[in-house]
Amino acid sequence: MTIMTYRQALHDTLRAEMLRDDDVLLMGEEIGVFEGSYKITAGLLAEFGPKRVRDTPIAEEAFTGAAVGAAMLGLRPVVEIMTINFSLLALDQIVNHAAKIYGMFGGQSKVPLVIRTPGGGGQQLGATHSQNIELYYAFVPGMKVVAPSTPADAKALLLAAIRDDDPVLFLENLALYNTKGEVPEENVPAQIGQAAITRPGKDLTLIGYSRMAHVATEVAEQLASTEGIDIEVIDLRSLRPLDRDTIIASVRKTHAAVVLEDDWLTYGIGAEIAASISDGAFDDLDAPVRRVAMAEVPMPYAKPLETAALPSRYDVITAIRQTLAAVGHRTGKNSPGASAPGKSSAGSSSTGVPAGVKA
Amino acid sequence: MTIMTYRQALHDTLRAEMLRDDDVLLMGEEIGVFEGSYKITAGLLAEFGPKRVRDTPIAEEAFTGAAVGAAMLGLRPVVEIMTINFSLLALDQIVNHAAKIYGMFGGQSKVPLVIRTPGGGGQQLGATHSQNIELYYAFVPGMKVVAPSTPADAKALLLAAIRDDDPVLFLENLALYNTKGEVPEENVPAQIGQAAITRPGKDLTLIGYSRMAHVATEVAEQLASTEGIDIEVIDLRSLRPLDRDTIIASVRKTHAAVVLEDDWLTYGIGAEIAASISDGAFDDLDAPVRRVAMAEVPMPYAKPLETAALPSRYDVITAIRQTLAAVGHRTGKNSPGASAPGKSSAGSSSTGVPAGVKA
Amino acid sequence: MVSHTRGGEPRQRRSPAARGKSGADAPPPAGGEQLTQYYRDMLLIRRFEERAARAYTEALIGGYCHLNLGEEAAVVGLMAALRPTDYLFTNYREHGYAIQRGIDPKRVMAELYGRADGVSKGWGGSMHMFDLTHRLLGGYGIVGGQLPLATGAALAIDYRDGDDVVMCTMGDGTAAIGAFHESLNIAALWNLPVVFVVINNHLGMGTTIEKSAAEPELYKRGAAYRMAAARVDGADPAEVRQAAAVAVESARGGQPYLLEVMTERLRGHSVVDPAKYRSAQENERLKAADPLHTFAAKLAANGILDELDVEGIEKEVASVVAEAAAFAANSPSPSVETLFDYTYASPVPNDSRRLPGQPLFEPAPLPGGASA
Amino acid sequence: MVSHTRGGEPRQRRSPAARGKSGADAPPPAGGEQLTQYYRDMLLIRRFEERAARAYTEALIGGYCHLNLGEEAAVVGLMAALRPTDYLFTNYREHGYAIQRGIDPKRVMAELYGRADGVSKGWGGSMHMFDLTHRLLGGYGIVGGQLPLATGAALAIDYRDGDDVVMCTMGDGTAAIGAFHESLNIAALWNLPVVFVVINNHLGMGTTIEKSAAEPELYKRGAAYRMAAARVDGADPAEVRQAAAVAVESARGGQPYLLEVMTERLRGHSVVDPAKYRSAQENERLKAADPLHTFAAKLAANGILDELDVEGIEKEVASVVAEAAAFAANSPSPSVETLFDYTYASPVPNDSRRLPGQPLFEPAPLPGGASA
Ligand SMILES: Cc1ncc(C[n+]2csc(CCOP(=O)(O)OP(=O)(O)O)c2C)c(N)n1
Ligand SMILES: Cc1ncc(C[n+]2csc(CCOP(=O)(O)OP(=O)(O)O)c2C)c(N)n1
Ligand SMILES: [Mg+2]
Ligand SMILES: [Mg+2]
Repeated sequence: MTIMTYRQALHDTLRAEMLRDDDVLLMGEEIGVFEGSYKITAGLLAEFGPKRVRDTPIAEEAFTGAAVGAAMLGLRPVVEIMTINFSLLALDQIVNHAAKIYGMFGGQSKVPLVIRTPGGGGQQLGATHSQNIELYYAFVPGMKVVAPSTPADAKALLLAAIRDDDPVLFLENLALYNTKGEVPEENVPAQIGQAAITRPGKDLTLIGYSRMAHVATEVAEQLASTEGIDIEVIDLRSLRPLDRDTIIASVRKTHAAVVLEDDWLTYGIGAEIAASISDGAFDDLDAPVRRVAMAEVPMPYAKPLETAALPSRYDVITAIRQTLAAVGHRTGKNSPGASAPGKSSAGSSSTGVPAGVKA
Repeated sequence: MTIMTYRQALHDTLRAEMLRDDDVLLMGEEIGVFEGSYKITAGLLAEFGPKRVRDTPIAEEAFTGAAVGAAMLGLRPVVEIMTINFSLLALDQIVNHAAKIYGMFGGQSKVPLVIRTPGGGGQQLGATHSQNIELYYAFVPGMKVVAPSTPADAKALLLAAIRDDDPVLFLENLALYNTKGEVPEENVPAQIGQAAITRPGKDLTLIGYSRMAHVATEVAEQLASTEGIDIEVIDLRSLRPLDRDTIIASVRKTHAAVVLEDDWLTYGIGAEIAASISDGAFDDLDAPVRRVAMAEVPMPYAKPLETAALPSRYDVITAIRQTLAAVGHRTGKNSPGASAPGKSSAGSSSTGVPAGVKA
Repeated sequence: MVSHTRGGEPRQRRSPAARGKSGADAPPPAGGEQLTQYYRDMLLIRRFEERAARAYTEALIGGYCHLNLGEEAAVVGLMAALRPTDYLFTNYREHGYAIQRGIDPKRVMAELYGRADGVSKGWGGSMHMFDLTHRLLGGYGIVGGQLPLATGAALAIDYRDGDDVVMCTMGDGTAAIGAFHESLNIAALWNLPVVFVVINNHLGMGTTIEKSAAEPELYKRGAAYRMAAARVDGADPAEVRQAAAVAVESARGGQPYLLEVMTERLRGHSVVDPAKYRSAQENERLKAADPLHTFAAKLAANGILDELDVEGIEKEVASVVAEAAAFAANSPSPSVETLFDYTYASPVPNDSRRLPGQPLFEPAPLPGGASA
Repeated sequence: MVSHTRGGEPRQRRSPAARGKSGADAPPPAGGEQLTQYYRDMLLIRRFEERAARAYTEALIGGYCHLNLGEEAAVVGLMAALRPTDYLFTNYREHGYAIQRGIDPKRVMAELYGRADGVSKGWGGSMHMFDLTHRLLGGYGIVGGQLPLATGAALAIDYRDGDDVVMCTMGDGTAAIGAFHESLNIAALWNLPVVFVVINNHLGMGTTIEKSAAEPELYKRGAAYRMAAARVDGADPAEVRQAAAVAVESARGGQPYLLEVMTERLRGHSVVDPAKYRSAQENERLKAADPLHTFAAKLAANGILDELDVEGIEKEVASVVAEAAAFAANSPSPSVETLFDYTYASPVPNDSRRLPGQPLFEPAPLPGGASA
């Protein structure tokens, strides 16, 4: 184990895979001479040369599509799209081509492609540069989408993505690049399609991915020490496929769930998580699944507005408190740790409060 | 009232608005000389000339973006994108520009733009031409997304979209163009952002939009006559904004819901509907919200495979039966019309069946 | 006739060893036998497409169906310029290309019928034919979608110092889309072994080239990328082959190439398009210009082909097409069990294999075990 | 010096009445006063940008911040060629353009600070300045995003037979993106009154033009659309203005135009880029070529500007910039109450106005009314 940043873990893993396999090459804007907008590829042009580290023109559609074509002939390109916002320009090549080619031709051609791209927000980059649109990829059969929240997962999932024979959208996050954590020496790929319980607990299931999985762990630790609330934290890690079993098993134990996401609430990633929980754990939920997400506006530049629009730790804690209170209100128990055997209808539907009132 | 097809209603409404307002112009591929891939614009080039009915080159990004720029200067362009699959090529201009310009510049420039485009499936068009990706627009603050299922709504919502000062994605459907219905003579725009209860009922709420709202009504009528099941049907009509109040009020009455969609289930439009119901009507639901959607595969060309991948009336009926059975199983009542006052925990969480098992 | 524009010097000239004989000139003019073969190939495409059109009206073929009628000489000449190991990326109008690459017409027709023996196992249909052994790397239905892919395939060849070439065909309307610009720029910038071929039938669906291109002489756009380019008449397969051979050898030498082939689309955009937007006189002109007849006449005039030969070839071709249709009709539909087999190449846990009628989770069993 | 390529004849020539005097030649060379004004304008941009860079290090400005340092002559010359009623679409490197369009530097600086008095009320920041009265129709952060918009604005002008012109500026790296091709083709095809200007500082971020364009002489790409085009040295505002005037009048006459302006970027791509990829010698060359100094020297040599004038102008400009910074610092931040005010122009029911911490639905009140 060594302690390193998320950025370092990505850099070292790219390098290790390029050393391991000559078919791995990097393509993207400013990844060579400029060493990457966020310096993930620093030094790799010097080490591997322009054939394997390709600075591309500003042409997201064609260089991403070219990576798809190269993958069809057996190369294993790792494309960097500078931020996920720009990936909209390559979406046709990703959704209509990379994700379709294996199935559309009856399984005759694999597309071993990785697209690395950071999401984010909170950097005052304004409306077009602060979006989290991983949904656009997680929605598409044929795509695989992973979203590591720690340096260790950044390494393990990048190894898995590069060695996978399908197109993988590898979601990074601007706010995570400088975060540190332990990373194993060995190159052991993670299993794509599986979530991880990063903190076991019994009072409530807190679910996140990418930056929000990070926030989830912090908040859980804080509430455990300050208020003795015992939260189980799930890091989704893989958005497609989605590991519903791990989520449902947890909620069947805790009877309550809060979902955290950095994208917009309506139709966001959390909608599927909440819908799945409300279905699979229907008889075990003691309170509605709560979602914490961005305000649904074009992100303003001004700091106070941007801050107000982004989910904060305080928002997460509020959501947890209100959810536990709702549990207590249905189970009669008031200790935050209360876990009733199941739903009691006591004073529920009989309280004739009109639903659907916006806060 | 006159009986006409969905196609005719669109055509007549475009014509009426062009006669009413000189600022309305049409842009798109093959809408003039070719009279439109699906003939919605037949005859309009002859009547209004090439200045107001513009055949564009095959350049979705630039002609859609040009419509955005023209709208910034006060024109009211109505763009036709031949099918929603091709809109991926224009997504940057729609999501990063049309939907952002009003907010990003502090409310200084309106974008009165309509983008008409059909979704579909079931035409054996294969993996890249059979997608339903309205989600990509419904997810975005700044966009408005409407999805009429009847000729009357096609007219009323198109009137509203053209007269609205925001970018509106107007979702049509290949399978609806030839469907007929009554259409009022008067040009009365609908209210964007509101769902409609197209059939009142008390046993279960069946929710759909576009083609699936059509299917919902048919199935409801059938089950009413054959089995005396009294289903309330909601046609969403507007995907963004989403009218949660109407949905929740209905489910609080029926205590059960089934959501129909032509897109993929995981992260699809139905996920938000199911999540919202499970939250807002938490204490009133007597069974999990069931979703009926496409199989999650790249759509195959071969008819038997395509048919298997698409939701059928039979699938909808199965989902309704199983949901009503689940209601009976929780409320103890077995008549399909049973509507218990609320959740009873009787034999619910105590039935220790492991959840999360995939069918 | 062929008009030319010169490309710039390749920035990084490949060693002939690595790239094979570079910048070769056109091959020697084709002899009588070869010309007869071209005619046979053109006729096969003609009759195959006519049969496909009939099958469509009989509802044996579904979806969109675009035919090569009128473009037979272009298809035959272009394919004749490729080595078997060269790659082809094309669009949805690709039946003739598939056959010319050497794929059995039976499997092409079976794909149109959506059967298990089709080139794409029935998953692709008319627009999406693919065959790795014959190096047809796909027909694509998204206009311009094949250009970045072809560019990337050329990159892979270059990356491995191979000496194969990628040919990427497209229609004239496709020259207006962004991917055209992005792809040609990258191909020229990186000296990739790719030939971009515009099949200019001067129509999109109903939109003329004059209404879709500010510079309707499309080969001239090569200059925007210092890419060598030429325009050739697509009515004569030998001429097309000569021009294509120059383009292919240029690409093999590390100089990508833009070739514009002038053709005519004899019918509508797809089998369901009556092409009302064409005048009777325009249709007259088309009949007169039918390359199948003009080429046959040319061969007859040169004493290469007589009435009898033509009849013989007709018979041959007729039986090939009949066999193809029979084979397709008797091939089974792909089994519904295979529906979830082609979502991912690398198996992955939690992949959805749910049919529309199935629940996301098994419903909890009813008390007393009555089943829902 | 200026190099030219000719465009094709406009397909539909506009009546001079409708479009104003068309295809006019360059205006008479600028006189001493005007040249002095150009210098003053250039210096204002220089000092304004330097102040912005400082404010960024003081964390008064956030996000990305791209400066016009080194491009002052190009900015001044281009803006001098526009009528007040002409429109400008530009990219994220637009502070100087905003000032030259006549927007008070105070409001430009306030936008950089993210304050309510900013040109975009603090919602846009450095990359997204907009002002309708001065017809700055936006700085855009998505590379190439402004091209289709500008084309559409020109379409609207043409639709109404107006005689205004749209100018659309972009960087050299932007010429590689698909929207460039699609937009120029449509503009030329429809004879729209738009001038596309490439500010060629021969760098994307760190990628040179030779590595991003197969035809690095970008103005030559106009030929791919039969669009008139020219390249001009961007170090002299008068030269730039002359070339721009020709381009603008051509567009006014219904012939869109592609103008390439050769410039230098004196610092990194944005304020946080140390530009390590540049050699010391390259930096030397840049210092020597600084247009502010070369232009000042030229004016001095021609006896138009002396030491004293320069000092005077420095003082003027310094106080304008100081006032701008002071104004920005004292302007209030936009109120959080306005967060939901700019999602839609037409109010609509069920629009989400929920803050991240708020529930989707009011939680049911607790028994005994204790609140959650
Ligand atoms: C991106 C995209 N836009 C639109 C279409 C619909 N479409 C299919 S073929 C076609 C015309 C193409 O014309 P051309 O490139 O000349 O090829 P041709 O059909 O003449 O061979 C159009 C507009 C599409 N398939 N993809
Ligand atoms: C579509 C898109 N891709 C990438 C970026 C990131 N990016 C911002 S500026 C830039 C370089 C642009 O270079 P150029 O066009 O020469 O303009 P300059 O900055 O030199 O003025 C890049 C790659 C972006 N903003 N948008
Ligand atoms: Mg064509
Ligand atoms: Mg530049």
